[in-house]
Formats: sequence, structure tokens, C-alpha cells
Amino acid sequence: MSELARVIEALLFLSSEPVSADDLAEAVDAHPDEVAEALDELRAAYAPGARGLIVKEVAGGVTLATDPVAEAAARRLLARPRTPPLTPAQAEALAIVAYLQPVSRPEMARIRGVSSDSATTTLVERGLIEEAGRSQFGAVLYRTTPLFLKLFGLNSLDDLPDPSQWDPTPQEEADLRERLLRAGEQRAGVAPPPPAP
Amino acid sequence: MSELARVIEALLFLSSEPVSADDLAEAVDAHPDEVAEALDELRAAYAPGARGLIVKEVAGGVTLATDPVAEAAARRLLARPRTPPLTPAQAEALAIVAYLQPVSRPEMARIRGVSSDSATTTLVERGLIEEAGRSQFGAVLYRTTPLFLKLFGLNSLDDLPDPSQWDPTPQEEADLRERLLRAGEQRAGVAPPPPAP
Amino acid sequence: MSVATDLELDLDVFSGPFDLLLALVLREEVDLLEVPLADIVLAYLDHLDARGELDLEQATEFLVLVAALLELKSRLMLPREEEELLELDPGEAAEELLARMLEAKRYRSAADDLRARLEAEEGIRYRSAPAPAWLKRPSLDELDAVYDPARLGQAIGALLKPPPEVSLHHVTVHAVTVEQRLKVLRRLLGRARTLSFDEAVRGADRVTVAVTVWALLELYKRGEATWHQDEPFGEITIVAQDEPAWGREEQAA
Repeated sequence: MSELARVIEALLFLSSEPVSADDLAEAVDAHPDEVAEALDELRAAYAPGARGLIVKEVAGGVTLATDPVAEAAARRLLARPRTPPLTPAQAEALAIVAYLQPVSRPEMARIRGVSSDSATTTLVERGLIEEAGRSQFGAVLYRTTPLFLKLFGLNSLDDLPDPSQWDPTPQEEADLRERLLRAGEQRAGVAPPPPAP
Repeated sequence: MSELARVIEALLFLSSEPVSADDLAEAVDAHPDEVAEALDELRAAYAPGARGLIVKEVAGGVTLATDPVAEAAARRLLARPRTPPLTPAQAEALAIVAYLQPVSRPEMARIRGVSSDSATTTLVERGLIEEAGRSQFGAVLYRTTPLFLKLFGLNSLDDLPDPSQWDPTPQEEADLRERLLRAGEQRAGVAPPPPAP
Repeated sequence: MSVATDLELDLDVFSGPFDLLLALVLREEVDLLEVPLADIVLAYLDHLDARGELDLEQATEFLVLVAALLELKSRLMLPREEEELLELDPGEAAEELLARMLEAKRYRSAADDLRARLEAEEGIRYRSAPAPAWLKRPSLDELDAVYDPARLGQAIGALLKPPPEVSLHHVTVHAVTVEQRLKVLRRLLGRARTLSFDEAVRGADRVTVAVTVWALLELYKRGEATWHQDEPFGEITIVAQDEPAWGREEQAA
């Protein structure tokens, strides 16, 4: 292994956060092309299945991580699961923050139709989202953290898939619109007006 | 590399402390002889000069460490202070420590009306404040560091700006602490009871 | 003693005196949507039980405060846009609902995607051990100032300002008591033996109307008056009873 690759391996081991290619180049005082080459060398040395570690590209940088082969033993040694799974409410709140950030709790409540307060609190406690200032109405705004990118294996928010891919087809949408329209007319036509308070 | 050696490599990577052979054997659920063999395999893979990391035997067990070849680069990468803009919470916590030092977390919480734990942790991590002994009640006290003075361009703490510039009712400096605590208690507050009807 | 300071609550979301809960709700530090108002009423009833007597002053105050909280909470649960939605014609309403359903579905699916991603990363761990401190120590000589000291002065100056007092004004704005309404009812019934409820509350605001109902219950309990209503939402007629207590007003308290 080249000396440059060795040095970079050591830097990735020491740094608690993913290191960007620019920061690496500056630290090792080498041309970005040389750094890219050394990183390729490292990736080859840590090819999946070869070692207990792998090279990961997450949160805008490069970092070393363990191969899942070690998970059971790691759990026994460290006596804690890597990360607990998300409840549906937490996942929805997180998805809204991820796609719409910065976003406020009232906005999240409007989209979900129910309050997301306890989910939001848990996500903040787990370090997946954080405060990002206040809206013009004084509501706290939230954004995702680098830890979110790391734990979800994302290099940047751009890696999130386009959410419109989950929208129904035009045909399904037309059917839905039709059904809503019929229901609305029934309500307006047949049902008595709401009782006066 | 054998799967056992891979798993042990991952465990040594994750653990911040040296791991004893017994703990390793228990975590990987293997016979100590097998563990010893896998460790030999790892030592060969990390033979001095081969990689950026080395396997070290220290008191209490085995650990991964960086090869001295990376020391200069590691200093350049890690010794650069991180100086992102301060959040409002961090600025308030830092201002309290700067003006009132030494000061404890409970006191900071009383002054701000909310806990400053995460702001304080970040300020310690960034080297702007540090522990300065304990109060008579056992709470950790904080003071600013030389790095703080440097990053704020101050020669000494006497150069801190006079808060009366921003304080509508300037009073003697001596009671700064007391006035901060009073304002903080009102903020945290047990609000006055509503007027009786 | 005010009921607001007197009434101790022990709810899932909050534990402490009622007035502190009010203050926290108004400062939006406790989410009113998560406060079970029924539990507060139950706590109040327990509180009454423990005291063994009905303090009308306190009862009125409690009624007004809880009514205000209820109104606030119902508004929170029915955001304004929902009201606007009701006024849309069926076509517009359907489009609006459709847009919302699509939006909600989009993020539910995005949530599923995120969960799948997290699962795919299962078993991949990162090292969290800190780098050795001696490697992290910066050399002070090479550093430049990056922060403005004024930031610290501003921060400490802002902390010196006591916060504005939380106003409970709009919660306790109508300081009408059951006793006051008892007096009014007794005076009116003293003049005419029969009285319509509408007359008794003519020109009054909603809280006064509510407190008047409370006073009416009190009159009934004491046998001073009965009332009847022939149909829902119809007129309520109040009739004085044979053994009138008019003129003994002060005793009631």
C-alpha cells in the first residue's frame, strides 16, 4: 500500500466524522488526484468481504465503518444495538423534515393530519434532526443532521429519491378525484347543515 | 482473511479501549486458541509499514492504533479548530461563562431559563470552554480557554465588551450575576398566578 | 385562595399547579393538544371532594378557565383552513382534499423508503472513539480571530432583560361570578315570578351566559326556582318557587 493510502487510512480511523476529499487533500498536502488514487487503493484493500471494515461515502465525506459480518459480536461486546428502528410516526416526521427542510412542527402536523410533537422530540434526542432557527411566525424550524445522512447511508440530501415517484398514476388520481367530488356533492346536497352551536 | 479475523478487526476498530483476549473470545463466541490465531492473522495484515494502522498490545488487551507515519497529517486535520458560526444558544452559554466564570451548568440553566447542556458540550468539544474544578455543591465549573481569547481576538477577559451597551438599565458590574439569575428565574418561570376574577 | 394556584395536577404531560400549566400553555411550552382537559376537570372534582365544600368564587374561576382552554383547544384541533374548506364548493373541496391526500401519501411512502434504507444499513457501525487529545491541540500562534466579541456582549445584555410577563388576560377576561349572576336572577325573579332565560342574559357575552346557567343550577338546588324548556334550542322559562329566598342574597355565599 502506498504511503499516501496508509496516511489516509490512519486519518479516516482517527476522525470521528466523515472527511471530505478537500480536507483530506489539505491534511496530507497532496493533489486531489493523488488523494482520489489513494482512496481507490484503500477501497480495493477494503473490498466488501475482504476485511472487517469497509470504506463508506456518507454525509459528504469518506469514513471507515464495520462490515455487517461483525454485528452480532459487536452487539455482545458493546452491549447495545446499533440504532433502534423508527416507529411509523417517527419515520413520517423524519421524511417530511428530510424533504422539506427547514420545516416547522405546525407544517408537519398539517401534512400528517396529526401532531408530530413526540416523534419530533424523539428524533431530536436521537440526533437525527436539529433546530434550524425560527420561522417568521416564531415556530422552531427543523433540519436533518449529518448523523442522519450517516445512519441512512446517504452522501447528501440529493441522494434521497424524488418523492413524486410515489404519487398515484393519473388514472388513480382521476378516480380519487371523482370519488371525492361525489362525496362532496352528497354532503352539500343531502346532509342537513351542521347544528348551530 | 478468515471471518473470525474480520470480526475481531471490526471489534478492535469500534472499541475505544483495548479489548482483553477473554472479552474478545466471549464476544465472538469462539475458543481462546481460535482468537489467538485470528489475532496472529490480524497482526500479519497490519505488519509495521504495511498499513496506516497497527495492532498494539497494551495493558489490558489489544487495540488498533495509527502508525506514526500519519502524525503530521493527523495534526493538520484534527488540530484545526472548528469555528462554525455560533448558534444563539451557544452564544448565550459562552457569554455566561465568559462574564461570570467560573460558572456551573445549573447556574447557566437558571440564567437562560432552559438547559444549556448540548451547547456546553459543543463549546467544550470546540475547546472554547473547559472544566475548572467543582463548586461547593459538586457541580462542574466552567471557564473560558486561551483558544477562546484567541478566536475572539481578545488580549484578556478585561477586554470583554461592557454589557451596559446592550442592557437598558445599566447597574454596577458587581451585581451582574445576581441580576442575570433574577432575570433567568423570571424566564424559567413560575409565572405569577392569574388575577383572581 | 385562587383555584389556579390551589389545584395541583398530576397528568402525563404535566405535573404541578394549574396556573403553571396555564402559563406554559400560553407560552406554547406545553402543547395544549396533549393536555387532557377531562382529566383536569376530574382533578378539580377530586379537589372539591377533598375540600368538602363548594367555593362559588373558585368554581366560577375554574369554569371560566377551563372553558377558555376548551375553546383554545378546539380551535387548535380545527385549524382555520378547515373552516375555509367547509365553505368551498364541492369541486374545490375535492381538489383541496385530493391535494392533501397526495401530499400525505407522498411522505408516507417516503417514510417507508427511509425505513428500508435504515434497515439496509443495519450492522454497519461507525467508530465513535475520540481522537487522542494531544493530536487535537491547536497551536495558538497560528490562529486568527474569527468571532466578534460584540456577540458576547449582546448575548449577555439580552439575558439581563427580564422577559415580558405572560399575560393571562384573555383567559380571565370575563370576571363574572356565580354570586353576581345569582343576585341578578334573584332580583329579576323578585320582580316577576316567571322569567325567560333570554331576558336574564340579554346582551351578555358567552361566559356570562355559561355562568348564569351555573347560577340557575344553584337556584334549583336550593329550591328557589325551577325551569323548563319545551323543545331543544327553545326558550327556557324560569319559575320562582313558593318559598322564595329573595332578600337573603348575601347568605348564599
